[in-house]
Amino acid sequence: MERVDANLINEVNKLGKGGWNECFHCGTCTATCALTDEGLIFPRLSYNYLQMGLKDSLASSVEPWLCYYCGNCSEKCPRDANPAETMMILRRYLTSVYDWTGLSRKFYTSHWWELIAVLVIGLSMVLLLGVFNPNGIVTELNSEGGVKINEMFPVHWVHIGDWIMAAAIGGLLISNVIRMWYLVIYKDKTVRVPISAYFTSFKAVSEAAVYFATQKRFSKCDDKKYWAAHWVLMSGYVSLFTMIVLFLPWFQTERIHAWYHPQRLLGYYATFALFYGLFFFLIGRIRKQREIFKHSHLTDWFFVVMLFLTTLSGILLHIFRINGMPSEAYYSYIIHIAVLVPMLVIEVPFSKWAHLAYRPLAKYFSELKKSAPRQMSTHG
Amino acid sequence: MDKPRIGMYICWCGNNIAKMVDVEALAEEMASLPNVVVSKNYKYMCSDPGQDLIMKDIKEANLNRVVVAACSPRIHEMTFRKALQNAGLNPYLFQMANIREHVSWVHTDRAEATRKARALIRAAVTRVNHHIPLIERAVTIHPATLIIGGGISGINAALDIADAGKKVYLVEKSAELGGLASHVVEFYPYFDKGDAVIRPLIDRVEKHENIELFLETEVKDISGYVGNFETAITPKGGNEVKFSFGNIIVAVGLKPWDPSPLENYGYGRFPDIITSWEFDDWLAAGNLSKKNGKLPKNIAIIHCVGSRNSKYHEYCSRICCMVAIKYANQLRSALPDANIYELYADIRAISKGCEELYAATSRKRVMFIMFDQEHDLPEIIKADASDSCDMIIRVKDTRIRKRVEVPADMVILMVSMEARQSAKEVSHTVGVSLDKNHFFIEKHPKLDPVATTTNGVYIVGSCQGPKDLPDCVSQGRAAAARVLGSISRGTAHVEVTTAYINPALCSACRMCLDICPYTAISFDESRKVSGVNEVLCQGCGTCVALCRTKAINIQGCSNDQLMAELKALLLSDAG
Amino acid sequence: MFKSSGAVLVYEDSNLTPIPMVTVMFDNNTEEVAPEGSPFQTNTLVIGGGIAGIQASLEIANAGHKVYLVEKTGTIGGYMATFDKTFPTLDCAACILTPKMVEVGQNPNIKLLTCSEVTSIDGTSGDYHVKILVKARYVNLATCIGCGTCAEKCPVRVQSEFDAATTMRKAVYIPFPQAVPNKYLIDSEHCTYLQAKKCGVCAKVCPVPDCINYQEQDEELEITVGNIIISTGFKPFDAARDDRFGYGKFPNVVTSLEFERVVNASGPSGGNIFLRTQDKKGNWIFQPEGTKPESIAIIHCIGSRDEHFNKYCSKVCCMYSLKLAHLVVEKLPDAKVYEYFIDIRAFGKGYEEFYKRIEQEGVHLIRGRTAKVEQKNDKLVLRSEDIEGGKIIAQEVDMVILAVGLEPRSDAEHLANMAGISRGDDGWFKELNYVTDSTGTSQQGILIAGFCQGPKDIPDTVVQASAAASRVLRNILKSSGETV
Amino acid sequence: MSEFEPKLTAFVCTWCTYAGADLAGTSRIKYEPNVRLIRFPCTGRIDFMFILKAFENGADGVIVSGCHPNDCHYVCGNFHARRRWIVFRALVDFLGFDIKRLCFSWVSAAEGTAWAEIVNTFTEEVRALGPYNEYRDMDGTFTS
Repeated sequence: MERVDANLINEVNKLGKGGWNECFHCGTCTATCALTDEGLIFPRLSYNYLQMGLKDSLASSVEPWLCYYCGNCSEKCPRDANPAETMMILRRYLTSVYDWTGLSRKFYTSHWWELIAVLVIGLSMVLLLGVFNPNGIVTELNSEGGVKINEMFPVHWVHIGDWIMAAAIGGLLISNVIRMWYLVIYKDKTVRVPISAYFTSFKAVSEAAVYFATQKRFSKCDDKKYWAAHWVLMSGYVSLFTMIVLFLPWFQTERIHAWYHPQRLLGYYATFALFYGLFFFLIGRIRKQREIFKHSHLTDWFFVVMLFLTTLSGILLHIFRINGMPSEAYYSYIIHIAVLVPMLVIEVPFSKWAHLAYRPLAKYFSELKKSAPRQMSTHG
Repeated sequence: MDKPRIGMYICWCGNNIAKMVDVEALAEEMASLPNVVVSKNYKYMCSDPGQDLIMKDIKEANLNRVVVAACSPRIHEMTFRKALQNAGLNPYLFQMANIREHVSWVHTDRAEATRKARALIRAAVTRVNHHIPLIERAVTIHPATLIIGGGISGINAALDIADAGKKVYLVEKSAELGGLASHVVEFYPYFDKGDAVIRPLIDRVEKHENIELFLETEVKDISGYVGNFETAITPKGGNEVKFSFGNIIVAVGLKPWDPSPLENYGYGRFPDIITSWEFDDWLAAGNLSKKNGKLPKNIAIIHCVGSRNSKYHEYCSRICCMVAIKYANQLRSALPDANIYELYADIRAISKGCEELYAATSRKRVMFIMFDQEHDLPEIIKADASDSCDMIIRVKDTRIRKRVEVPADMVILMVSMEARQSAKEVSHTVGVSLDKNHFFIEKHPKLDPVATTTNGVYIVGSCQGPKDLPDCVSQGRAAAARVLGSISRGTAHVEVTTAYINPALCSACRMCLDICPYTAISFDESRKVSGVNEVLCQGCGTCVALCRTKAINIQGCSNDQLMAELKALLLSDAG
Repeated sequence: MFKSSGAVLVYEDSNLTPIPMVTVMFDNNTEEVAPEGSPFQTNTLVIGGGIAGIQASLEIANAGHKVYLVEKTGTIGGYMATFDKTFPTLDCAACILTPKMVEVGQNPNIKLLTCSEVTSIDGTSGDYHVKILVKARYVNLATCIGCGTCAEKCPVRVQSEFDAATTMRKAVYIPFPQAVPNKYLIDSEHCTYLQAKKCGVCAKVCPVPDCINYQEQDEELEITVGNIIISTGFKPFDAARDDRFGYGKFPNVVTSLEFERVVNASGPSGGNIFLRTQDKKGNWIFQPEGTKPESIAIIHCIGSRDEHFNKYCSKVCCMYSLKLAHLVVEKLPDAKVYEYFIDIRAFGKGYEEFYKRIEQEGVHLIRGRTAKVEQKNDKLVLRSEDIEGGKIIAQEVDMVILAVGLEPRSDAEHLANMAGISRGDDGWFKELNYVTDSTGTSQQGILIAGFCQGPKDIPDTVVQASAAASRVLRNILKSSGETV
Repeated sequence: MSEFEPKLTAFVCTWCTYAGADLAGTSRIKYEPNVRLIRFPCTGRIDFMFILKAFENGADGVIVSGCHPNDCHYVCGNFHARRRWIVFRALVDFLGFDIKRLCFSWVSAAEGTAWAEIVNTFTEEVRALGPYNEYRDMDGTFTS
């Protein structure tokens, strides 16, 4: 039998300021939410677990990942218990719970840890590209008058670096995902998901995929704007991510393609998408008018700012390259990498961007659980 | 008495009666009955114009009997009697026929309904012929008052009466005044200090010139009737005191229930499980440490212990929720880092300021856990050596539908309130009956909550049902208002329809003496006949039916009146 | 250790302020009820003719002292008169109230001032000078026989306040059949003659000469009294303020007070529970004939226990909701009844038993207050969480009853300023001491009773009214100085 | 008469059954119109002579009803009534009186529905029994 823990609240409190005990369980939030359905009761239930400090129940609940923070529940809450923000904070909490290294928790709870981590990784990138890089600035331009970027930073070397980074990030993320599965499915004694289910329940898989691609659930929230902005941002992010990690040789070229060349179009779209999304959320967070923007955790700012710098430096790099400005290109390249790498390494496995993986998985797991035969849980 | 001249009035009650009963036709028909002088129908007889109509006719057509066919006499008999009185006619020369509750509202066939109405009205008219004027009698009210019970309700009743300059005899069973309230350290929801609130009251009672206080004393029996009661009590270590008084206020309160029967809570088995009232004493003593001297780290407060559960007490004890929430606040400020758990069923934060306190409390790291107080009570077991706590409470939270364990070093049981054993005796002494929970029964649960069916006896405070302090105080003073009212009136009306014994017929069997619930009948040895004390008699008529020689009768409800009514009722609509 | 960190700390983070001890001492005053030398008036003013005002007046009048009972509307009785039944005994409110009202009307010690408002209060305890504005009734109280001919002929139709706007009354009207005084009055705002000098038919048809007088003017009355009892009661929460439940949008979302009239035999549909239907003009109204709802939902805590509206609990809603549920079951045995609550607060004598009884009658009690009501074709859909059942439910019903909370009257502040008494954060009048003197105020000789001091059910209101009366009688007797 | 409609009379106490009948009224519960009530202060007041008189004067059935045990407004009147009732019933039964035409019940002030049911069922029963001429023929007081 699970034991209540009055101190969990204080622990979670460190991840952000939500409402804690105010909730008197009228169920308004759950009924207000457009995303709740049979078997998925949130935010009230998660809130209840948090109040009672039921660690296991929390760890095994996917609900927080299914909330997209439209903020309606917080607006309607008769006790100003702020369930929406509480769900956000629970997402941070779960991220830190899934992460076995404990770094995630460190990043969430201490700004210094995050800052230092960024600086260390960033500087090591600078050293790697700027100091230990055998070939420095190459001044002569190529036939099209573009900068010989690949002679400064040989694409295959960078590509290898990419792969290493990808492997590191992926490894960490996957290990966390496995832990998530362990907590959500394996440890939850109330349901037994048969192995076969994982493969047979294509519906679950496909839905998860669809959700990943479209965040369809988010679009169910009353205000579609957020979904749109979020989707645009995320599409730009993903396409760029795939290009630089998987298809770098095709992306980092010295040839200056015609403007309508897919490489450039894609690049431009992604950049625009990032900027659009960024400014949408940036302005929102500064204005703090809507519920969704009212409470910004430092990590949110970190992420936004770093993504902005990355994008900016990327654009500059592009401009310098095609206008044949070698040294400018050289430095912007270094800065670009020095911001990009720490952002990915920290955000993807340990922080904000982990939800890229957790959200669809949460949906997937919940589907699995639903399909699985229910164990009668008198002493669950 | 001169020949009856009957005025007969049928009420439409708007459409309530008129739509189901042909009032005009009946009015016309009744006009032809013997002795009926006036026969009218009107939209609202109970309205001022309706009553004026009657009064006018009494004067102009010099009526000496009146019948009104309208709603239930239980609603408007008084109204019309007053009207008769205002017109200078004896109010008992009046009879009502109930053609609304008993006819128009319960029947669907207009012809049938009209037929039944005719029968009832004829019966009333026939009966009223036999009515005789009855004299409203009043008794003088002795200005002193007896108050049984020196709790918060009794004290406040006593003070209001005494401050008004009237004598009060305050009898308290225990050794000190204040009752349960004096055990409370602070009152919810504003945390007034208990002493600061109760002490001054007690001091004033003790010093008050108009209050005669008897501690550790019980009232054994009371003789007399409204306005003129009498008792003899023997105060502790003193000799018998006799005194008389005009009104009685019962304020014996309730007592906390002993939760031992609830074995799942292990009260008595575990050292640090205490009842709410014990906890207040701990607070007063300023020491919250466990039996082993250590301060508790985890404190659980369990609501509805013995309340709202058909096995123990079906009713809600009303105060426990807020007291428990108050405790949580006191504990939080006393032990800033203790873990506090409230195991509740519903939070009943009903009184003024309570919901606000509940909200404020929930922001103080107090964990609320909801259980089913009827079907699935928490269970307290001993913790293992490995646990960091002494006890484990196993409870199913109804909001998450999961069983959880709650660690506890100290458990406070919010025990229900129940009637004292003495309630039964007191109820007999003052002649007020108790309900199934042994709460005193009020005259009317809504509009007369402090009076009883026995004239001059009032019940206040929690002895008529669990209450919080403000309500107890208000009730005490509400009764005071009645008492002061009757004292300043100086007299009180007594039952008019009472039994009387025809000495010529009395066979001196004396069976009526034992049967009378009010000991109103006494036997006159010298004349060898029984007689009725008209003040004590409530007119139930049990003796009338019993008397084999038909010596006893009731004025205003005599055999001939009833017989006339019966005959007319059955013969009126022959065929 | 306990004393040191004392429970006083509690106040710091809870925004509840303790009552200064001085009031406690003051409450136990042995000082004179009136300042030295000043004359002590034995007359009493009671403001508000609801059940509290009625009870207080009767207590004092029956003790043989003069009472002025000032009532804003055309009749005494207040909200209780509009209720169908009273919980938990289910006796009909009018049946137990009207005799008391009649008693007030007949009591020679009570000067009843309807259509009247207090305009100023000055003076001190024992000698208050009060100005009262007695509004013109345009119908002579003394001569009106209440025949109703005027109302029959009056062409103007106005929503009836007594029936919570579920029926129409005329511009010349009687609030309700058993009104006290049982006399008609003209609603000057709607009377075409008083507004535009047109019509005047009521005066023509009235059988009593010069009973109806359009020239009648408001009068100002000045009285001196020793004590004042304020029992102005409450006003229901305006359900439209909480837009989630579609009140005012969907015709068959009704407030509890409207429903009280619907189930009442003298209500718009003769006590039959029908859905609102459209009349010829297309207005949604309750009509004598209509379709019976097959399912009815009752939503608790509308405007109560909510940071956006009233933080406090209105105390009576749970019980009256259970009562309404019972009435529905009684009148429509086949209908399904759902109640959506947060906590069931059955606190009083016999209330818990009543709650159990309703449960056994088959009413579906669901823990989890509804979040929104929507209309899908002609059904109402409630979305709510069934907390104990652990599921989200979208319940289709024909009719929704909103158990609206009760709030201080809008003129409470004005009155408080006049009387020089204070109000709490929740807007109710502030009592002298929560525990020992819930009827006293910071002004000696000005007392509060009933709902205007804080939410209360009928018995508690009656008791508090009597308690206030006892203070008045105490003061009077004390001043008269005769003792035993 | 074509269709026989029984004449019933009910002796009820004013505190419980009369109030219960009132409640039946205020709650608009419909029942058979055959019964006419006579109000007594208490069932203890009911002299069973009245019952015989009722039949003598043309009643086809009689209901006696009062407060439930322990609810008597006059403490114990209904207990005396019950005791008398048992004796009376046995006696008239012995005398060949058709006791199916007698109905004794407890109806409290809160039992409007119960009252309606009692009236309906009893009316039905007596309707089935037909007019009680046997009794009336015993003495000549009744003529019709």
